[in-house]
Amino acid sequence: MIVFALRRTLGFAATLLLAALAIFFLLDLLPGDPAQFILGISATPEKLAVLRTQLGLDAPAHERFVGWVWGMLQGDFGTSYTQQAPVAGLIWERLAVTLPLAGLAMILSVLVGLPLGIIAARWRGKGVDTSIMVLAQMGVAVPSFWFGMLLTLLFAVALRWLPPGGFTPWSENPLLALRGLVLPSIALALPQASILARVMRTALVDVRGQDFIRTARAKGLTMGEAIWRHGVRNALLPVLTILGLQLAILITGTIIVENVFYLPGLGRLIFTAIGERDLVLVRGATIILVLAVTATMLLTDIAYALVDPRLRERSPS
Amino acid sequence: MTNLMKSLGLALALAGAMAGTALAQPSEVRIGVALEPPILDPTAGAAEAIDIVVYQNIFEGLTRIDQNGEVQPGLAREWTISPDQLTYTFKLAEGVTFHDGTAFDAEDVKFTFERILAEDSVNAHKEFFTPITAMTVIDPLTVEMTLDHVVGRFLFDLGRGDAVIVAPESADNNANEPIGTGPFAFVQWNKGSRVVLEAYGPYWGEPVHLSKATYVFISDTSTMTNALLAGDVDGTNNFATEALGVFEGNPQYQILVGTTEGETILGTNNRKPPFDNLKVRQAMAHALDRQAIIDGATYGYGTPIGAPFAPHNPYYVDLTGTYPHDVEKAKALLAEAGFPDGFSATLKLPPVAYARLSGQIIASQFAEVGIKLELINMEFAQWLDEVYTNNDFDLTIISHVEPFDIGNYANPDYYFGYDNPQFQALITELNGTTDEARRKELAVEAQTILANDAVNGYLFELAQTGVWNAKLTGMWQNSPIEGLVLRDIRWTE
Amino acid sequence: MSLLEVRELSVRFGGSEAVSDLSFAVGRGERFGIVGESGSGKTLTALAITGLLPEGAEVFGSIALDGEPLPSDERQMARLRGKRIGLVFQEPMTALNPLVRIGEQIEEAISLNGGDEGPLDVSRLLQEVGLEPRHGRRYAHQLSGGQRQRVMIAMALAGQPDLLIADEPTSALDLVTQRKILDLIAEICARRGMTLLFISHDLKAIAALCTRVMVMQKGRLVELGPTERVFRAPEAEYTGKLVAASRFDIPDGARVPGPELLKVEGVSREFRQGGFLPWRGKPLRAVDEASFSIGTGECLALVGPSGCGKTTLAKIVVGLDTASSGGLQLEGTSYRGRDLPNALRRDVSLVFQDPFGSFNPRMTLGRSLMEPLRLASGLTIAERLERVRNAVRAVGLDTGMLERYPHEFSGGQRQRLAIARALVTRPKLLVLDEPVSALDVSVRGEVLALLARLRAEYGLTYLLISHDLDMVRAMADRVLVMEAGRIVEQGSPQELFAHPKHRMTRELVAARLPEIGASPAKI
Amino acid sequence: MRRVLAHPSLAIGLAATLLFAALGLLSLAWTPYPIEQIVIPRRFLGPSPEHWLGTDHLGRDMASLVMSGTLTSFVVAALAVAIGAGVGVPLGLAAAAWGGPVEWLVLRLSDFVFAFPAIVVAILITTLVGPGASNAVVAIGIFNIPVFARVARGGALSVATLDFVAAGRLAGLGNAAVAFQHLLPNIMSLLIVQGTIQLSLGILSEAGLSYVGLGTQPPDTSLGLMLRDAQSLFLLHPWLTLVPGLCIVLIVIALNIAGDGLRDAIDPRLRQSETNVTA
Repeated sequence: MIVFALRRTLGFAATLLLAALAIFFLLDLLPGDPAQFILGISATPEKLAVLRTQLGLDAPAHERFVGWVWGMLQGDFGTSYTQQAPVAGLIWERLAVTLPLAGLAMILSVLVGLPLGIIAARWRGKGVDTSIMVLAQMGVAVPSFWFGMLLTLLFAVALRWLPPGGFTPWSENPLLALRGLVLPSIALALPQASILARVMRTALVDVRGQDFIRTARAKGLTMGEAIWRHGVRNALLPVLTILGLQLAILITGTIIVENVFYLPGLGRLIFTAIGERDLVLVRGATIILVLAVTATMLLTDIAYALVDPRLRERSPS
Repeated sequence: MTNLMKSLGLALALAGAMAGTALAQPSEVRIGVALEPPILDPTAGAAEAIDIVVYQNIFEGLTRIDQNGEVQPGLAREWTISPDQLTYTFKLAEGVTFHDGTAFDAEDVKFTFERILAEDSVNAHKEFFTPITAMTVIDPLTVEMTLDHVVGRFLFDLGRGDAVIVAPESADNNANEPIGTGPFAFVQWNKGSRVVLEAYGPYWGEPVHLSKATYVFISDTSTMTNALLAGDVDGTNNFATEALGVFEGNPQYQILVGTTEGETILGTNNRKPPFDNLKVRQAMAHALDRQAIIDGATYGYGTPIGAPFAPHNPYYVDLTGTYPHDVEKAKALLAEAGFPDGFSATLKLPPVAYARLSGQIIASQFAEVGIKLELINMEFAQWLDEVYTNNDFDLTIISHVEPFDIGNYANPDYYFGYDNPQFQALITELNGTTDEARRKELAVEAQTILANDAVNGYLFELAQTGVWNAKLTGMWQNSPIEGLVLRDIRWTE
Repeated sequence: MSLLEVRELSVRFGGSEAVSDLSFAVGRGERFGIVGESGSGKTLTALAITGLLPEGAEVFGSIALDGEPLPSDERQMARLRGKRIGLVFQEPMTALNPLVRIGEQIEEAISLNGGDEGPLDVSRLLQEVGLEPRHGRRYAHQLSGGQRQRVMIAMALAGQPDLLIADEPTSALDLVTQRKILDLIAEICARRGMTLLFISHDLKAIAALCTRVMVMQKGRLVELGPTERVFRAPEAEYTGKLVAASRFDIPDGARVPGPELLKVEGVSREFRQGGFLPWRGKPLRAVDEASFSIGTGECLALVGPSGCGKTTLAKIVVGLDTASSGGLQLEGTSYRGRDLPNALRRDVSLVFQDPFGSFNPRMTLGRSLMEPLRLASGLTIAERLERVRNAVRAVGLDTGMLERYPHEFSGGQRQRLAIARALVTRPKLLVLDEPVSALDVSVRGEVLALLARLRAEYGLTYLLISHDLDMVRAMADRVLVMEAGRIVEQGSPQELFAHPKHRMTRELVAARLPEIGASPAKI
Repeated sequence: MRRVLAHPSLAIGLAATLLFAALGLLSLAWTPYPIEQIVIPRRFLGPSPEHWLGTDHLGRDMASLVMSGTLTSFVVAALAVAIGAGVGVPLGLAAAAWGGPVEWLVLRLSDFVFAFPAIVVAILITTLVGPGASNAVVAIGIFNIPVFARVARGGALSVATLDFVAAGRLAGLGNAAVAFQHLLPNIMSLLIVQGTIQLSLGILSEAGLSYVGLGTQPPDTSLGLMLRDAQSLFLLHPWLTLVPGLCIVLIVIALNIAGDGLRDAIDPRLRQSETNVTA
């Protein structure tokens, strides 16, 4: 097991390094720079020059890259050009919104998606199965921001049960903060729950045909008992892979929902920071996102190996 | 069909608003604004969003601009100007303290202006204050400034956000923890979400009515609509015109329509052919149908302008008649200029709703006279880089929101590149005189030259369409200066 | 009174009838065999008896156990199945739950069904089927095919069943393991006095194990009676055909081999076991210092249990793999495996074991057969087409097949086409990897006869890989016995079968099932 | 053709998808009104005989906008799938055929692209290539590459162990020839099914990108852009968001149903493709 974990961690580190390189040099290609943005309409060549040196924009690229990576290893992500505040602090504030949002959406999609998938598989071909599958089709097809709008209109504006958006920091009032995340996480969870339901149903239907289920029935179990004792665990393997991927998609995909519910998430931070050419902030936020996603994928792989002994020794793909 | 929908909107709003007001304490207000400021120090950044939060709320200048654009006494209670109009002596208010308790006196004023004029200063309008050659502290409550030449609008410029008085002890971290002398003190800033201010107890001036004010940052129009309807936000100073219909005729809300200093123009690159040819510019002016653009882009809110000057300004003269909408005349002029079957050009648009919408409308209007426009939408930083700094553009649409910025046309390096010595001389004379009658005469002459030269396509003055809770009063109808002054705002019930 | 009584049993899948009104009875303690080719419905009959038919199957007729009809309620049927009937299936690779340790799976069988007759525990069951308690802690993928089949038997025995149904328990195993499993089943049934229902397509296994046999064809009962009588003097013409097909006629005298064609000197092949860290674990030597040579026109057989390295050696000979040490010489040119030059690749070709995997389903047979001709660069298109047509005719098939796709042909036809593809470059050496073991008994004889004819006609040299000694005795001039990568003995088939010297050879010879029709030697 | 009709879901899905595609193509030749024609006085009209689907906030005819919008959405999604498959499939095949370091690199690359936030890439391309549908195509295309690479690799690995591949190598075929002559034809059905899924996701991503202002830019139009423009008028003119919104939902459902039907029609065993897409 250790060799397996070691191999995957090495892959993880390689992906991160690749990401750091790509982010840094790709972002450098962007035309325009933070100095211009800060001075805006009143920019004059001398003022631009002064500001650029102040912000350290004119050092050669490779030097800045090494400085950036070395700083990151010590937890210092540099200071934001436009907001003149430590990038690490800014990102941490925003992560406190994006991660719980992604987490809540994940939990919701599991609590809704998996049971629906199991029910659909249990009554395969019956009415409940087809209706769940049609719902799942709809769930995947609805654009998330449109769905978010409908949710806000119903629950926030008309029924006044939930806030239409905005976010009160956890430190100030955790309950309000949580209430603020309910609608956005539902909007995010809908497509993911639909995918989960379909994958769970397919996995369970396929497992019915496996030989070891027939052996279990031969041992004296009914079909239902055989599936419950042997089938479900095997069916969870493909579901586990999808879960890992979905969490990754959720983390990077919250930007649109953050916009609809005006949540101060990491996605929107990156979006506005790029607009302001605040590249040191964009770099920091993006590498954190990449870190979060690759860490999720690493954990999924390890979890997969824990569940499936076949992966432990054989050199994993 | 639509009135059914409107009543639905109404019903929703009614349900929303009733419950909404009960929650908010009478002395608190939550204001929705579209853009979040990058920093909170108005002396170190040009963005309008900074002044919206801090100007005359947290920070104050020597003078103060009121809602009609007039100069009023600020921290300087009164002042005397020397006969040669080169020396200003200011008597400062007594018992004024900064929010961190430190005292305010002439030294702070001297420090503020030295900081603006310093070598590494990043002040957005340093050039307005370069004429100051000497600052002398006569006593803790009197300070004297001498200029090297007469500046007609000096007192107005002292009232801008860029010239607010800061203390040496707190100046450096005003970006994130602003310390000023204003009626409201800074509480906290949750980046990406909101800024909270509260009334500053020991404020030297008249006390304000509000105990707490929160700015909530919502960039998306539909989300702002929901926030207003749900009572999550009590009002906004500038709401997107296309969605105003939701609040029209709704007793829970009031719509404040006013003017701004935003002259919206079709920026034309005068250096680049064919735009260096006057006939071509005249043809384009004739091709523009201003009223159709206003109806389409801002749903009828906004006043047509014939020259780059704000209609609410006393010096304004209506020159919209110079080149009336006339397709045939436009075609004729194009033919005379050597473009019988028109030409094609690019129209680079910054990411603001009025620009994107009017861009499309102008493209279809120009198409009628044979000018084929290719629309290129770009981000603000990219617009600044390509259009504003490198002048790599044919046409663009932008609104100049700074007060009295007709002087830009006297700067040949400005992005649209207009170089008319006669006009430049006129502007220098205008800046040099303080006599009202003479200034008005010169201003009118300046506007006429620009109108006739059709330097740019003058479209309309951006209107300010605020949507507020009906029970709120004291909000400024117009915005003659960048900012959202909270001083007079209070709940009526 | 018979333990199991089946009357007019029919099984239908949406219209088509897979089993049609089958009636037979199995007495207590009897060993009853069902024989038939694939698709004859024998497995479906077993599944019908135990109520494990796949979804969508309709069952007619009646089945009674100890006189009482099988319960219709699923739960009662499941409990009865677990307690009274033991089941062993064909495919050991997928029959066990991959995520649960073996011991736990057996424990589950015990807790479900055992418990009333004294303390039955996992280790005793494992011992009974010839495994050690430490195997209990392993997972399914850590055991060999034979070991997994033993675990299946242990599970079947957990409930002390009266009836053991074994459906093709050994067809996926190599000869030696096959014989051990059959012996184990026979010994357990005798010791426990259990009734056995043995299903297979291998007549010799049925003859060795069963007292009565039922022959099935396309879902119908063709013949039923005592095994010895049915195989010695079959009444049904179909049974006769099956009996003839499963006996190989021994050829006349061996031919004198021509000059040396292939020489293999000290070839070894090592596989690194350690995962990522190279120094972990000693390398596994799949082939260990193998040396031999083949004369032109000779048919040399490489025999040994699965995993002895014969296939790896074959891959090196044809150039699909490379030796870690040692070298080979083909017609004087030396090479070490993949570095076999293209000019020489024309002279060597390989026929695979599984006919269903040897052709690209998306290519017409014509194109597949043309592929090896890339090596014969000199030929024009017309000449190539002619070569392909000749090869197809040589294997006794009509050239019309070239435009069609592989899935339209039976296993036997595909294996003939595979041989045609191997002939198309007019090779000198033909390596045959288990050429007939995947085919139905009736078809095997034809393919072997074809191979013998081609060898005589074209003077081909064969390197035959197999674990089936009877087939080897019918085909090969000389035999090499391999064990754990090393060649342990060699000689003519007759010598080795008469008096095998090495332990491995003795085991192989002993594992051969007695010929049917001859004296009924029961094991 | 007989096989297609045998699978109802494939028939319905395919028919609906083709209908929408045809609608889009027709917009190239004819639309009830020219798309760019802005007539402010006739805006916000409800559906009427002259304007079947009413008019939008600039007075443009909604029916014409929907037709050309559907075309843009389809073209963007299709090109993005083409990029994804064009680059992803060869990578996947190479990973399966060569294995070892090549496989390792392909996997790391696909991990990396997958982890990169889509929005950052989209913005980067907007500023480099310039905004518009082309930007959306490249941004979504890049994100299809790892999906196709993994699907191709997964499928190819299961085929690579079969004997006819060894036969190919025996005949002297190199890795590349084996990959394209033997592996690729046998995973085509897997790729086609994945293609339909990515096509439907592409249409949704285009809508998302347009919503944040990075997708199609006026004067062209796409369903996503129409949705965004109408968003702020939701309460005043909900009809303006219902039309494009429903179109997107219907097209995506049609594509998904066609995808499922295709999978069952071609190769029932492929149903696992939904799970091994992430092998």
